[in-house]
Amino acid sequence: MNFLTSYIHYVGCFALVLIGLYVALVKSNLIKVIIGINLIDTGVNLFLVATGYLGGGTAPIFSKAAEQSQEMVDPVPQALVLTAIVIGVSVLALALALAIKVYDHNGTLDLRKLKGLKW
Amino acid sequence: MAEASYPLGDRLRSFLYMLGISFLVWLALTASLQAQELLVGAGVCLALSLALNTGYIRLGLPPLSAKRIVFFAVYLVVLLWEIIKANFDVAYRVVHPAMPINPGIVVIRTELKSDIAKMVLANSITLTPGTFTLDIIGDKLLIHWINVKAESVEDATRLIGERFERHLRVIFQ
Amino acid sequence: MRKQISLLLLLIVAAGFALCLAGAPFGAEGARESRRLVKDNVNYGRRYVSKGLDENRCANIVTSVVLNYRGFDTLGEVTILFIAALGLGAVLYGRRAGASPDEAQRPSLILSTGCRLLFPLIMLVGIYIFIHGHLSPGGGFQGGAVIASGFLLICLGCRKKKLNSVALGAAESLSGLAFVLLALIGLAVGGSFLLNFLPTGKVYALFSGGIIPLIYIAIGVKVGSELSGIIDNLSGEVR
Amino acid sequence: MVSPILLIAVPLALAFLTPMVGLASKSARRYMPAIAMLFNFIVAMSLLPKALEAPIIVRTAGWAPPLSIHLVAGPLGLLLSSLVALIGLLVAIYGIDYIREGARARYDVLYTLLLVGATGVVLTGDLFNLFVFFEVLCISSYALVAYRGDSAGVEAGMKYLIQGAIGSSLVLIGIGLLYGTVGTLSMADIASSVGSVAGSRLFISLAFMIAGFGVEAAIFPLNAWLPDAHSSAPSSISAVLSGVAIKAGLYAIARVVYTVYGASSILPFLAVLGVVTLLVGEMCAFAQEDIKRLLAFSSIGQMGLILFALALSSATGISGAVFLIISHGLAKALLFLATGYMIYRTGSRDISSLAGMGKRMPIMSLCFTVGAFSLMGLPPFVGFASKFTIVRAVLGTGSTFFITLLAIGLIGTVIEGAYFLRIVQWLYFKPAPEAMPEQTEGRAPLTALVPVGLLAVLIVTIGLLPGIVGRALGPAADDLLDRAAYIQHVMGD
Repeated sequence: MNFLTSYIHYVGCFALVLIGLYVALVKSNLIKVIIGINLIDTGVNLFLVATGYLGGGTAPIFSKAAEQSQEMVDPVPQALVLTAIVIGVSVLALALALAIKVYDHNGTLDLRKLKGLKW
Repeated sequence: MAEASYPLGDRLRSFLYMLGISFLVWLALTASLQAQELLVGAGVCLALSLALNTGYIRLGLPPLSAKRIVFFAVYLVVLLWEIIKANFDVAYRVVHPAMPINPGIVVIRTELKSDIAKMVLANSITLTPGTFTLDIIGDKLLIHWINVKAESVEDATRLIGERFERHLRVIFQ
Repeated sequence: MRKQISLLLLLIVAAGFALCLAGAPFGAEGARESRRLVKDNVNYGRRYVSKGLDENRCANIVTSVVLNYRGFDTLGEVTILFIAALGLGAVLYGRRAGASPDEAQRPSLILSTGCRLLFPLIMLVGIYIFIHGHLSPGGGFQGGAVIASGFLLICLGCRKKKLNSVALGAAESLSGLAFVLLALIGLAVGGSFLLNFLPTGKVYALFSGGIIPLIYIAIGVKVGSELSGIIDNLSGEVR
Repeated sequence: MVSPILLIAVPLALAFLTPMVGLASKSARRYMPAIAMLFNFIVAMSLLPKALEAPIIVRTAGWAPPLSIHLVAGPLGLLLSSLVALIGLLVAIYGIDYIREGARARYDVLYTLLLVGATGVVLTGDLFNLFVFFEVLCISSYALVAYRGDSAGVEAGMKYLIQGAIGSSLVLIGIGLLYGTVGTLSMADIASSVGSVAGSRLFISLAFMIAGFGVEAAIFPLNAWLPDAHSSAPSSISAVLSGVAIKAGLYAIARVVYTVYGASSILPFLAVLGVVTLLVGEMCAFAQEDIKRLLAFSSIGQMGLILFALALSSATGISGAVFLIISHGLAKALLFLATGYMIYRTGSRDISSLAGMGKRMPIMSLCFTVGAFSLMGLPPFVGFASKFTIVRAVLGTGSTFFITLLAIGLIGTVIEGAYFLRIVQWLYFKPAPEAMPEQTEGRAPLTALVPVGLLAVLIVTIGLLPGIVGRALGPAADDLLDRAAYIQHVMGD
């Protein structure tokens, strides 16, 4: 029980990673596989943000109005996530372009029918 | 795009409109009157308006005058009032056990000429619950109406369009 | 068969996660519980929060980390987006989208007029976001994405318009170059790549943070043009 | 003094500049990758002597190492980045005329960025930065594999992308777990503080990272993408993918295992994996009729051998591994480049279509033979020197475990000899079929002959005088093995 209460956010993002992994490994539609990869990405990004989380912490942005004494969450994972999101978007864009091209060549996105994509 | 074909006066008006609107938006975004913010904002808005000034020409924005601004303010109030009224009307129809609706598509006519005026009219009609503008074709608006009260073009125009259009005519023509 | 193997794999991964999180403290929260944050060098996040404001005069610590302490990552990240845009173009090269823009159904007047009205304002919001990246949440990537959404609106709402791909490519290249050059000036002036060589100004003012806002502007332009290029390539003919 | 960061910054700037150059002159644009790599090669070589004494630490943004991202241009890093630049330069020259169709402008930029990624991977001293450059490398190779846009290429690229993207996510999870545990990302800083952390969490993050980097390094169960990707890409890309890109994955594994974790307990496992990879790769290669697929499978085999040597954990073993990285890089680049024009000439990728090539393309065939013999490990070529070092290292460990593995691994090398000899036989001892369509555009231009010839000359020269690189191998091995020195150099005082 204690495990769940203090780690609930980690459990959530790992569940997302596992769902994504399942989708990417099992589904036979190329677009679904790409969605699966994107789910993994999202899960990992959430996980990174969660590592920097502090109970009651504010966003690491100073401003004249804000209370300066308040504790701030760790800014490093947020910076990492910014990078990771962009990387994820890039991979996604490229994957979709390739999927378009695969469809152009074969007229299908079913992995079972694509000889070059079996593994 | 045939940019050179637009008369200079139109371009200038479009430019000034864009400058004014974007600067107002900038002020709203920054919510500050510091010199640095104003300076950068003015620079950005100027650059944007210089680069994109042909974009507003085809909208058909009318020359600015005090009367138009006042009427526009009045119009906003009218619109708000119509929205509130229509909200209650639709809520009544939804809650009523018999659901007294009579949905259908009607056509209304508008005398407005410029694109922007037609768009404002169409969006005002869409914003009022119960009516929804599907498309504009020439001077006719295709409207989906939750409770069709009149099927002829004239009656529908009177019921749906006229309450907005009489203000818009002053503002945009 | 494939399903069973996949499930087995998932089980292994899940067990790994569970093992990892069980027991000892984890993450910033765990570090706080175990009071390891007291030492400055254990968790760099702590240190950036406590000293970052003085070192870069940049109110947004995340921006400070993204563009200064870990600015080199950001250079790589911008490069990756650049690669994605180029790669997309390379993969789709010579391809024509289904219907040519002329044959496509003309958008409704409401849509096209609204697009024209809103486009400059969307640009303005995007620019606002990346100019204020060092003061408020947001920055070059977010602002760039907003700008690209403006171009997406144009593609959807005014189907006849074609984006000027040469200008987009030029903006992309020049802003990338600007980033590298700004970083290299730091190397030339102070012997360190990405050095914040400009005066950092007063905290909370628009002109503060030294080169940080300048880099963010370059990134904003770059990301905006790259994402727009991606949209352009996906929606039309690729040359 | 020149800063090693220029090795990344300047090619990057040139890559950004390339589209602008293309606007001015289309033909000038083709030379941009070669210019960038020439610059890199000169700079890396000029920095190497200094790095052999002590690693050059480059700070970014003016902060001392653990605070901001830093580069560690040690002997290993600079040696590998000169290799990257050398192969990159030669392949870039080859590519000037070889690439004829497709989005030429994008090819030049992507090609440069792929090599920038590889250079960044071997030079960086920060774990997350390693990941970022790794992604630069991977994403540009996904795009380049599919560059021709034909069905096989696109599907291979898609397959590569799916597996690579999952692998990258695993790496990122590993990094996240590590950051959550130790609160820092600098490799040296992590290395200095992992000692105090419980084992299981470290093991899992290490497992994630090895699995993730292993996809790019084509270690046995994760290598399904490689044969398709390497064989469907344009030959110039196959050359850099085989010669450079997969090595970056291996380097990342080695760096993480040795420097970051100091996990010597996992090494026997890696050695077994290496030998299995070797056997699988060589056996599959033996069965291939398609020359490029054969070369791709042979790369898997060689990667297995390198991994095995890296896992020996002795100075000789690692120098042997680094030496093999160099010799395989040169030889495989040579083979793919030579194959590229042979395929243009015959219009087919079947090994049988190479019959009589020895007469029709004498220089290419000769160079191909040099590369093949080098890979087989025949003296006097460089392959022999590197494989011999590895054998010596295994015998030096005196452990029955490693010697048994080596004995199994030698079977793989024998198979390798068999199939390469078969190709050489086709090249020289089979008569050319009579009515051979003579395709004039298949004639190799000077821009192809020069790089291929240079690679062959290098293979022979280094094979005869292993001392040329031998001087750098010892420090390179120490760079990986000596954690304490690494930490001390980076963290300073």
